[in-house]
Amino acid sequence: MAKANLVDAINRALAEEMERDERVVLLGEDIGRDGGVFRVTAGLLERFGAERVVDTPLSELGMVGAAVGMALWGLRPVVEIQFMAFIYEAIEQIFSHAARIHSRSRGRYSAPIVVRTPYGVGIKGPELHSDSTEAIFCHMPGVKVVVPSTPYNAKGLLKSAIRDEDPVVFLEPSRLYRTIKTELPQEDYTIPLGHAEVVKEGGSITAISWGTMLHRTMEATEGFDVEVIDLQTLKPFDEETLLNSVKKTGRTVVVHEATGFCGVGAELSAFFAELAMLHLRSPVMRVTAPDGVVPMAILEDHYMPSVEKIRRAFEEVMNY
Amino acid sequence: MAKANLVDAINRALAEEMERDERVVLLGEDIGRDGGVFRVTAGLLERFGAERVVDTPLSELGMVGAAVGMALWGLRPVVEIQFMAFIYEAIEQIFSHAARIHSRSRGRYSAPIVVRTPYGVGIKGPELHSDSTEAIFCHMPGVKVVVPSTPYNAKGLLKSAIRDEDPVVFLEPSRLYRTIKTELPQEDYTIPLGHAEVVKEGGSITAISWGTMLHRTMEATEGFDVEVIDLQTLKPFDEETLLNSVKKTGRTVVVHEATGFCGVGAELSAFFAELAMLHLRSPVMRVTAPDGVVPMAILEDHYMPSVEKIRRAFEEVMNY
Amino acid sequence: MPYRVIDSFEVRYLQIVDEAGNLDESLFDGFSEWLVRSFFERLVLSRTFNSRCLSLQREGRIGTYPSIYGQEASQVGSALALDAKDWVFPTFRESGVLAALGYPMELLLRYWMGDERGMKIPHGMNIVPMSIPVGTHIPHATGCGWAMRLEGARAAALCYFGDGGSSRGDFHEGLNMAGVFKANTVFLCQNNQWAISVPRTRQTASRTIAQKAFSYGFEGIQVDGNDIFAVYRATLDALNRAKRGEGPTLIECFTYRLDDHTTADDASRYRDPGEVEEWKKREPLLRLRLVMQRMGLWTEDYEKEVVKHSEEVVDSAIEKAEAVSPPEPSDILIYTSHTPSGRQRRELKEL
Amino acid sequence: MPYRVIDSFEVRYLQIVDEAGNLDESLFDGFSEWLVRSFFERLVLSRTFNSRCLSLQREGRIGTYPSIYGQEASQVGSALALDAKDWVFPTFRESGVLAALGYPMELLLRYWMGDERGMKIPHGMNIVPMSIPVGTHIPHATGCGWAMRLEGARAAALCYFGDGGSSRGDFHEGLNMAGVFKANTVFLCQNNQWAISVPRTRQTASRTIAQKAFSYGFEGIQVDGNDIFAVYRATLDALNRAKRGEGPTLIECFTYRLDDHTTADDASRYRDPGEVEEWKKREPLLRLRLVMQRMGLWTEDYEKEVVKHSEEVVDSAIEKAEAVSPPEPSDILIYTSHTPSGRQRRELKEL
Ligand SMILES: Cc1ncc(C[n+]2csc(CCOP(=O)(O)OP(=O)(O)O)c2C)c(N)n1
Ligand SMILES: Cc1ncc(C[n+]2csc(CCOP(=O)(O)OP(=O)(O)O)c2C)c(N)n1
Ligand SMILES: [Mg+2]
Ligand SMILES: [Mg+2]
Repeated sequence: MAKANLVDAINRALAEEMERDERVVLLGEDIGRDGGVFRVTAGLLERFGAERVVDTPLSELGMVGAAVGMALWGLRPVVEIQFMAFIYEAIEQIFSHAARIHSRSRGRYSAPIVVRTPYGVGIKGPELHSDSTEAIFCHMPGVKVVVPSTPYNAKGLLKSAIRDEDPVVFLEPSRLYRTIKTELPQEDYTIPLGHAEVVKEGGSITAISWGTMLHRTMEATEGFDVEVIDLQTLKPFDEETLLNSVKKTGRTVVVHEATGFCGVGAELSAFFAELAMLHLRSPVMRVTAPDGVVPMAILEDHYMPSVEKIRRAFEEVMNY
Repeated sequence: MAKANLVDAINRALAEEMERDERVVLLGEDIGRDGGVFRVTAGLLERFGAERVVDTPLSELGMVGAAVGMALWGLRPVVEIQFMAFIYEAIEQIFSHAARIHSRSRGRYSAPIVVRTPYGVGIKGPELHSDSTEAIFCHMPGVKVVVPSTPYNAKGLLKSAIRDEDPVVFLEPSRLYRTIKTELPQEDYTIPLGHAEVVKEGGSITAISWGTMLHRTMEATEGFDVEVIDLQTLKPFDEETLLNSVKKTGRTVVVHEATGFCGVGAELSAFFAELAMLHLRSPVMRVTAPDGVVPMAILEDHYMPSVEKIRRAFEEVMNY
Repeated sequence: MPYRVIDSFEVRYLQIVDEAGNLDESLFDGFSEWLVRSFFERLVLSRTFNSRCLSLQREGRIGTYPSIYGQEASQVGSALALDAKDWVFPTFRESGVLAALGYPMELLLRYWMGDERGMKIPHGMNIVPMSIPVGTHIPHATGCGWAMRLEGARAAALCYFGDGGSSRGDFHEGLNMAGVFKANTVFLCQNNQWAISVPRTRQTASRTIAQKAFSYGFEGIQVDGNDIFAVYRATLDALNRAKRGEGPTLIECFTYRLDDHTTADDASRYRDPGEVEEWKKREPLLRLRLVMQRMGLWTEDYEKEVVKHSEEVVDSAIEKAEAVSPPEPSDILIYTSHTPSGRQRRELKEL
Repeated sequence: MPYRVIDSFEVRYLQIVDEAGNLDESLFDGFSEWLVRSFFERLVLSRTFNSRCLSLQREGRIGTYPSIYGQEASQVGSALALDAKDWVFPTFRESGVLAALGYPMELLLRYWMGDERGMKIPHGMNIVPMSIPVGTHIPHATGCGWAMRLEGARAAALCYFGDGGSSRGDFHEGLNMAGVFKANTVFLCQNNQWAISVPRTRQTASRTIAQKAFSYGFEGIQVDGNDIFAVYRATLDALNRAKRGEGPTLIECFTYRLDDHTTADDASRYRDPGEVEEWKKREPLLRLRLVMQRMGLWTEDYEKEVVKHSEEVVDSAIEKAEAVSPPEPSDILIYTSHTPSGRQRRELKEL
């Protein structure tokens, strides 16, 4: 089996879904002739034509809004937002429309759209190219939020996202696009949304992470008996897998790249408090970015949680 | 001392600040001749003129964006968004600009704007007139979030918000606009941002709430020995007051109107886990709306946390 | 003048029947007796529905309600230009459109009672739940009309919004993309001169809304929105052009909101009653009646009968709507996503 | 034609010096020798800065950088029309504006190295940090120009953006509000024909960007953006009108991006090299040189000297920029709010 990077994996997921289902169309800035600023859609215009791989005007609100309209008509649009911070203009379309149309119409309509966007620090991009605000999408009822961490799971998760009847925000860790490779089966496999993956078994600490940070978390485990869980779907997350692990380990560390305050780590902490309090031998610790504006390139390494910081959290929960 | 309702209190805070500081200007839809859809700005146009009390086009993004530009020039704009869900179009202006300009310019510029908006369920309004998504603003570094619960604190908090050098999202509980009255001193008092208020002392449970839910929480306390804290400023919150209370009671219930998943209650729960674990005798319980789209009038009472639900949480933490 | 002129544009206006009932004979064709009667009957029906809603609201039997009084020609005239395959994107102020299209009135009433089931659009009707955040549905109509074009459907999307809606970014991005992709979309702005208390002149400094189409490379026209013939003709032409693949059109229906913004509003706080009186003289039923008289289609008895029938229809809808049992609290969670999450399942038990 | 014409608009175009260096004598006044030399010297300076940045990026000494090559006339010509009291709202592609305004180049370089301190604008300069999210700063310029008008300041705000930026909701809401409130704002769109790989014709179906001003009730003009004289004149006129309280103007500078979008881009993937070659013949320095020759202001030696001086200025800025010690990690938190919260104080210890 050939190895592939994250860009290839996403590209193949898109191509296979477009092949499988004529209703899948791609909208985005520079995704056509240019093949996307990260080259994620390279070759798709040539293969599927300009009617299904559409270079749009510079119009994030318009793209997501049009995608909702296309979905109402029966298409299954996948929108690429060039960088996560540029999704903000389209938030109303996601929150007030995509997320609600199924409920508002009591099931008559849905908005099965996927909004893909690279997120996170680590590519030395300009300002506003490194945001990681998954939590705000998680907070909105009706939206699903997915973050792959490897080429393998990216392909399987994206396919599920495209087939899902609900709107999905699909966040691609930009730092991982070309830095890791995994085996990538040619078959049509999917990874169900709402399913977390135990990527390393362990007995003393449950470490939960996703995307880029999952790899840092793995790095940090040396010398600790850590069970590492790749959350994959942040909303709705896989409660069972989490609870089973915590019942075993009694200690939890959540690692994410976003700032901590009201981040997804807070939800995980509250969840464990409510549903697994008696199993907890130490507080759920969060390792996150600080409560500061995401810095530019020179300081970005200081913003991202470091391996040492994760190890300190492991030590802390072990010595509690 | 005369009693006043929330509408009057906010109106007076605005008037006093406009009197005190010429730089304060108000922007909003229907805030001038109409005096605001909730009549919060009634009389201000007549008093301060159309250049300082400005009826704008239907343009939430434009209003907040223009406010940022006015603030750069040296004014102190206060923007009214008619209902909280209509702020979503302006989120990029708040997140990518107002919240960051001080950091991006390393202190040269700031955006001392206030964005006021009614939030919450309970006025039997049409769809999208009842959102309560304070958590997403709390998540963004650089933004302050304030929610008054009484006419008295509304006046003091809004004055502080207007004088603050950072952007503030000021959320007014629409259900309380005319339903409660408190004494309202004529003097120029302020309540500092970042300060929580112990509104009822107690020894067994710390109940934390804000806005509309604070009153339900108070109602629910009968028969329990509850210390009720009005959080007032959600970001940054008053850590000291919270920790002091929990050290005394060992039990915490957070009550808010927003949906629970990734809500502010999650942050409070995580905060207590991290900083007060050893004092906790029971899990921090959250009483919140469910993870569903805010319903229309007929079902809205089922969506809001009820007094019984709060009491059940009190019982639960007591019996843990 | 040192500058060279490189392009020029004209803003056009269409009126077929004026306030006095005079009609432009050259334009007055294609209106069969059947169609003209339909205009009348649907107009009366929507007006009846509307005035009943205002009463129901006063009696506390429905919630806040936005009146369409004065705008019926814009609504009914445009709605009747639609085919069954076309899609409709209304705002909250489109009772007249829905009534004209035969939307079940008991559902519409349920909606205004505060029941989402009122927007569970019956199958076979391509109507999207009314948009509450102003202007935000405009890009949906673009996407829908674009999808129609991509799939070669002989259908179009008709999007309603107000003068206020034209100020929103959604309008701009939606119309711009529709222009670029030649979406099968017709954008119909009911310029009723007011956005709550904000007059049209303060909404935008452009003289017309119609001319905003020039920014997007397609046609914009202003139509007398109280002339049901002109509205019908302009809408039909635009829908047909869209269906032929000739791209979108922006239609500005120049009309007037004769009532308060909604039942929660008091327009006397900001609006000159004299202005309202002037516009009352131009309300759409007056001139429709005159034309029908001339065509020999109108008698007092006929009108009485139409009114009576409309009242019966509306009354029976009210009865039906009020007999419906309230929705289940669990609906809040059941419809949020297609399958409930673990958390939602726990929450379902508590509802 | 059944429709009545109720208004009409013309799109105007300004060029003072054409590609061949021919100038319109009637328009060529008010350009003192001093000013023309300034045009040349700032243009060369910004071009020098730009090409040095491209090299620095290749050497890994700065991060991703957006070239201004080809757009220098639009940038320098407009910048030189500004007064000290005016405010400037640039995007990421405005090195030429900043260079022309005397923005400390070592700061600009620090910024492109990835250091926020590079956008700590020196006091006395009314420049706002460049906007990265396209178009989002447009409403800020509206607000600033509006505040100027409210306070009776004889100043204006000049807002730069690209053809891509014109598609955003911010553009629409910003310009619409500026029109309504007659803000002292000039909106300057550098239509460089491309938004990364998206050509102008796909950005919007309107023939010009200039005509979009008609939507907002003010003037829009298209200017030859490679003619520094036309750009200067149009900008100065617009700024003066704004300062006189006559409201905003939209200027479309018709120009071309001769380089890749940024150093991270490869335009050969999507753009015909022949097109670039055609536009190279129209690049702004060529015709400025011809005019100066005719005025007796240009010699080879003069140009050599200007180039040499510019290189020295830029090189010394690079030296200074590279000598600066890196920012403190604590800056991340210190500048986020005016006073750190309890949480931030704890986090400061960990940074
Ligand atoms: C985005 C948004 N902002 C504000 C409101 C509150 N609001 C409801 S209707 C209205 C005025 C709408 O004016 P217009 O678009 O002209 O439509 P009309 O009411 O005249 O039919 C406003 C401000 C809203 N519903 N949505
Ligand atoms: C809101 C937003 N969307 C996408 C991007 C990514 N991006 C950066 S520049 C650019 C094209 C901008 O085109 P234009 O406005 O014409 O300016 P130019 O680059 O040609 O100067 C894009 C899509 C961005 N920075 N901001
Ligand atoms: Mg209106
Ligand atoms: Mg461009």
